Amino acid sequence: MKYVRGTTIVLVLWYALAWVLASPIVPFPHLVLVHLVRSMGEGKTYLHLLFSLYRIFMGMMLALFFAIPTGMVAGRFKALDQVVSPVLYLLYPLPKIAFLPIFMVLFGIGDLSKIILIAVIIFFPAAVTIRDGVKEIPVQFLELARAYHLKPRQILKDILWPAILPRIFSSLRITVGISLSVLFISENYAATYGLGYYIMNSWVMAYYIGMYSGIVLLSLLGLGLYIVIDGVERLVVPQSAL
Amino acid sequence: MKYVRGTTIVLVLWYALAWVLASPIVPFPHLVLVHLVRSMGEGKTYLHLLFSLYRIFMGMMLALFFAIPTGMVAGRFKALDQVVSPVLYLLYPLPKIAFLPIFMVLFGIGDLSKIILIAVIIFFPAAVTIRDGVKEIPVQFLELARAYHLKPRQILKDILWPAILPRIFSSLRITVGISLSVLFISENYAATYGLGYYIMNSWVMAYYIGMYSGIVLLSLLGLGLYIVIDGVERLVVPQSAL
Amino acid sequence: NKPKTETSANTTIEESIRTEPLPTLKVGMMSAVDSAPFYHALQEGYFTQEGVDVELILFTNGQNRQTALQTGQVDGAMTDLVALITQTDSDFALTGTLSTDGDFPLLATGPLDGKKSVSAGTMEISVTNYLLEQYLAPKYEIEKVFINEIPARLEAVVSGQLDTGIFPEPFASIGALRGLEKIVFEGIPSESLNIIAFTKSAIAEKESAIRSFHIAYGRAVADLQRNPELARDVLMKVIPNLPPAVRDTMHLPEYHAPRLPSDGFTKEIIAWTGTVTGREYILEPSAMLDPRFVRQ
Amino acid sequence: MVTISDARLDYPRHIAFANFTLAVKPGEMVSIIGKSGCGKTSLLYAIAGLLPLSQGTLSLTGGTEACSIMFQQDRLLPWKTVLGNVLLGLTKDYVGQAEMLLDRMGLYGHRKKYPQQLSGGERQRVALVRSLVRNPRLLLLDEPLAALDEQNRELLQQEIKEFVITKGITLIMVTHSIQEAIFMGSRILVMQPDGIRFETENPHHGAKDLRNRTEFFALEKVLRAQLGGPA
Amino acid sequence: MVTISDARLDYPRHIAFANFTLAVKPGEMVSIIGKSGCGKTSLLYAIAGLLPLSQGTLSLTGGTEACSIMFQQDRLLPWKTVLGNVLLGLTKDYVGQAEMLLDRMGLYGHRKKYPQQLSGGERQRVALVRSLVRNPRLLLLDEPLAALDEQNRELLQQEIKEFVITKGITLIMVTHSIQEAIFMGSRILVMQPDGIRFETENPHHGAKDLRNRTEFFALEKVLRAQLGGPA
Ligand SMILES: Nc1ncnc2c1ncn2[C@@H]1O[C@H](COP(=O)(O)OP(=O)(O)OP(=O)(O)O)[C@@H](O)[C@H]1O
Ligand SMILES: Nc1ncnc2c1ncn2[C@@H]1O[C@H](COP(=O)(O)OP(=O)(O)OP(=O)(O)O)[C@@H](O)[C@H]1O
Ligand SMILES: [Mg+2]
Ligand SMILES: [Mg+2]
Repeated sequence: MKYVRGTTIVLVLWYALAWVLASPIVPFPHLVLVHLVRSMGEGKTYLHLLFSLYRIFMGMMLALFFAIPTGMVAGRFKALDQVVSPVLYLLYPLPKIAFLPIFMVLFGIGDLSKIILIAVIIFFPAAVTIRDGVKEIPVQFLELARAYHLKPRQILKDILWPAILPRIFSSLRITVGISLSVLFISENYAATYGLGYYIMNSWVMAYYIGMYSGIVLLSLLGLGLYIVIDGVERLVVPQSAL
Repeated sequence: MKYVRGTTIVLVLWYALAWVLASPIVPFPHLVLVHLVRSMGEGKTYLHLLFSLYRIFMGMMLALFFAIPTGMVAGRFKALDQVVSPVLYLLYPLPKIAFLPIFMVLFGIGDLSKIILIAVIIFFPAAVTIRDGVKEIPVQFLELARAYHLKPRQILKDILWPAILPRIFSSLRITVGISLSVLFISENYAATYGLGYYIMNSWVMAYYIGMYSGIVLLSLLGLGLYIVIDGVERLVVPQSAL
Repeated sequence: NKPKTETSANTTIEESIRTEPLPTLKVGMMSAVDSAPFYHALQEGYFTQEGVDVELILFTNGQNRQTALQTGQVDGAMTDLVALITQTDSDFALTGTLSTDGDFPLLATGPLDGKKSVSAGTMEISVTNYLLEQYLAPKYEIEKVFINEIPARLEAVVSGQLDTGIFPEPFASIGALRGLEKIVFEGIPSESLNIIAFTKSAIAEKESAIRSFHIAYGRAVADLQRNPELARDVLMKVIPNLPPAVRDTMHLPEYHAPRLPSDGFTKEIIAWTGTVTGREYILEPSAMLDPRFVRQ
Repeated sequence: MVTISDARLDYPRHIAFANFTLAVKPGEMVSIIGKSGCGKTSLLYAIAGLLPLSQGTLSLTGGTEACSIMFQQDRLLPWKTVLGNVLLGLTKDYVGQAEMLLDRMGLYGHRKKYPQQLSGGERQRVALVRSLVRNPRLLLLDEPLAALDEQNRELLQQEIKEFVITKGITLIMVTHSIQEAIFMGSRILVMQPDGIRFETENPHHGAKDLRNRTEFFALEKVLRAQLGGPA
Repeated sequence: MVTISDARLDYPRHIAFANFTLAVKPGEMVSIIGKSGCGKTSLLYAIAGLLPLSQGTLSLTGGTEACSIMFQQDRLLPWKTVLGNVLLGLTKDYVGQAEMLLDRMGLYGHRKKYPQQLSGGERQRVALVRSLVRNPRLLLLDEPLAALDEQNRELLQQEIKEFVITKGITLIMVTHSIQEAIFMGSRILVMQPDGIRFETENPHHGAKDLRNRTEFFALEKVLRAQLGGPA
């Protein structure tokens, strides 16, 4: 229901923009929807969707696999933070696209390099969010852990992890958005499937109706991922509802 | 001191990568530093730095100016969140680069469109972080505000704002990184100054030493901004040190 | 056709007197050898002498240039036939007025002879895709890999992930500095694929300025034909970050006096573009080319 | 001042209290005692308008605006100093009264500290001052002195009593100390989850030597018996 | 069991306590009373190894591993149920004892709730169970029953006393209730920021009818006098 309302608002804004600009660079929504519905009949459309979904999912998993421990270690141990944070700060601002050649040389031009590129892009915001989250854990709980002689594994499982779980979901939400919106970078080479590829290719052809229907798909893919993430959060953070 | 250590680690990694790849795409750090030091003699280098700093600063201010109220409203008022969040979720994944045409039509190809592009890119992660932060404010404090009949302005000033201040700094850190690393998108058209322009320009000519010295500057600019942000945070979140 | 001396004399005299500024023209350029005559004309003051105040904007990214053109941020830009065709089909009223001269060698780690199948990097919706077929189709089976960003394409060839790739000059010469072999196919394509296109509104509102623009171009080409070194000099000057070694190794095209592709060639490209994009273009060359400015 | 009739308050899967009827006249001082978990805090929440009743009616002269609650947990804002916490939502005009009250509670020297730098009892006193300083017409106190030593406790009972009587404030106070309930309350309730178990006026409430009177000990015995065995 | 000599603990710009010397024998039960802010909590922190002494020495038989502290604030983890909180850091083997203790404290029915769903006194009892269930050799309790009604309080004093004596646990307990201090302590200290003001053995500690003995009231009077005027 609320998503219907949100979609309506976006459509209204879109119509307004299309009407104001009166230019083919912003086609009217109904034209795009017609095109989209027609293209849903083709198997190719689903391949674009699936390829992108696969790359994003793998990229996010890979990024979190490294970002969660990095952020936790940096947030928890001051001495290590003194080393980790400056490195994060120095590497975060690098324009990842400029490193495309390196990724290609190291990981080839196949899916692996695309996934790693996505992972590298979202690793940094995820690691910073998680580090900041760990730093905000109330000192009372950390004292409690010390007082009850929890082993590092238990501190992780019983204190740190549940305390930052909401942050991890928050950073998931941030990274989903980022990784979808940078798909075009990673699907810009040696790709024949993927929404990023489809969008850029349509753009190169100045085929704005096609480009916008790709964008709508991307947007819906994002919305779907967000609904999943919000749902999983409600499941695994039980106390949040109390 | 800790930044020296961080820089050393990055340099070591860089040397290792350069040595492993043995390719001009990763020049040795000392070559880049020599080039960099030489270019520091030219006024142009400072212009690149200043232009980028200006665009980033304005873009971030603009983004936060909208993201903070949006995130606060969405996090605080469930009814409004039902409208705001779906819109955020739908628009966040859009590849902002694909909207370059719209930005150009609306805001030209000058600094305004570059700043707005940066602002739009970082608006979404900032708004989502702040919204999630407001949602995590302990319900006790909100009850307290109700019990003591605080006016909306006071709730904002005395409860919400200080409670999410650490989150705002967290989102500042995220957005600084993002906006620096996407500078190349916005400074990729009709620019003659700016680190993003300089890096891309060197890149398209495969002029890697130049590109890397631009990247080093970008990285140092980022580090500088991070040091400022961390410092300001220590100042304005006094209780964090207790 | 006014005599040149008269025109230049008039402008210099008038400039000091009149307060009304010259009509302006913003034209997008690319870091390609095509741009030499334009920058030469600018440098020599030919544009102002012919009565137009030209601003050349150098783009590093073809897509951004195309977008600037679509949104009217520039009056015209250096583009190519394939882009012109797709744009015209998508309701972007553009008009090609002037063929420019570019050069697109292949780069390869070694000789391609003896190979049956060749993997080659190019961009999908692009003249380079067409050229690649023209160069290689007769002798090889081509396995195309689309890598839009040129430096990325270069690394794919250098690192051996691709047998070859197509690169515009002067970038091809930069790649050659990396130890790659530059392969030039003389006589292909039969006519130029690159073209200057103006927006319909620019054509309508700034016709005389555009005419002056072409005349100045013609004068610059004449200079370059007489002395090709001038082209190398101006390219070295205006394209940022060109390695000095490239100056003498880059393969310059033969610069032609203002001209346009023939209808036959244009139709061939229209048909070819259709096969790549999978769309049907019902276009007449006259719908997108305007020969008025190149007619002597 | 407060009229509650046949009130019930439910949590999901739990009834906090039911069957609760009470009318408090202006200027009255009502002490509530009852076993842990019998719904005292929930009752104060309902009166303060922080939780809606599931059933029954509740009305307040002057509305919830007129009332001020001191929570069982101190809920001091970590980003404000002691004085800042006390003045939460108030104008500068209250600084004088805030400092006076802090002084009377032995906290003047701590007024610039942050809550994290205080002991448990100090925090509780700050929260108490915060609820007093705004001169409410109805004051709700939830075990306000539980974290204090006995000497401080008796002293502060006296301070609160004086403050409340001087300002004409109506008081509803939850406590676990029977003696405190007698000393503070002009009326004393023994609460149970299913309503008021026992209710008595305290005629000697105003007496100076209350703590040493035999009526005091008699009442204590009665209340202790009414409280019954442990939950 | 615990030996503290000439200990001092400083916060930035504040001395929590100084000049503190104490030796506790195994099995002893030490009650500590003292004014709010006199450094009791800080002392327990130091013994538990959570804060370093600024001066003096402190040694514990068995190290801090052997000790378990119950904090003044409950510090229940909001993401764990009551049972989960109690079993924090323990293996499944402790479930039986945990449930038994929860039952004895009247919390068995609440064991699957989250802390946010409990009343103040219930939360405090959960925190108490959490500190007991791990059978420490040294148990540190910081006002463990402050949020409880008097009946529950006396009952739980009895429960804790039995538990501690049966298991041979050494107890150091901070309380504000003089009666509680006498009932629980085999030794009673009156603490001041600058050291121990008064110290006494409690020879009748083991007596069944302790609460009704005249010695009880005599001792109460002495301690009350020693506590002195309010801070
Ligand atoms: N972090 C801190 N920084 C500065 N001063 C502190 C800090 N923590 C406590 N204090 C001060 O140290 C003194 C002793 O505190 P402590 O918590 O030990 O008192 P306490 O005896 O437990 O009091 P209560 O009975 O009120 O709980 C108090 O006056 C308090 O203000
Ligand atoms: N959010 C909640 N959800 C479910 N049950 C709750 C919730 N809050 C409180 N309860 C239950 O309601 C009952 C009454 O709680 P309340 O806090 O009013 O008790 P109380 O009388 O103040 O107790 P105490 O003296 O221990 O503070 C308790 O048994 C408690 O477990
Ligand atoms: Mg309560
Ligand atoms: Mg204490």
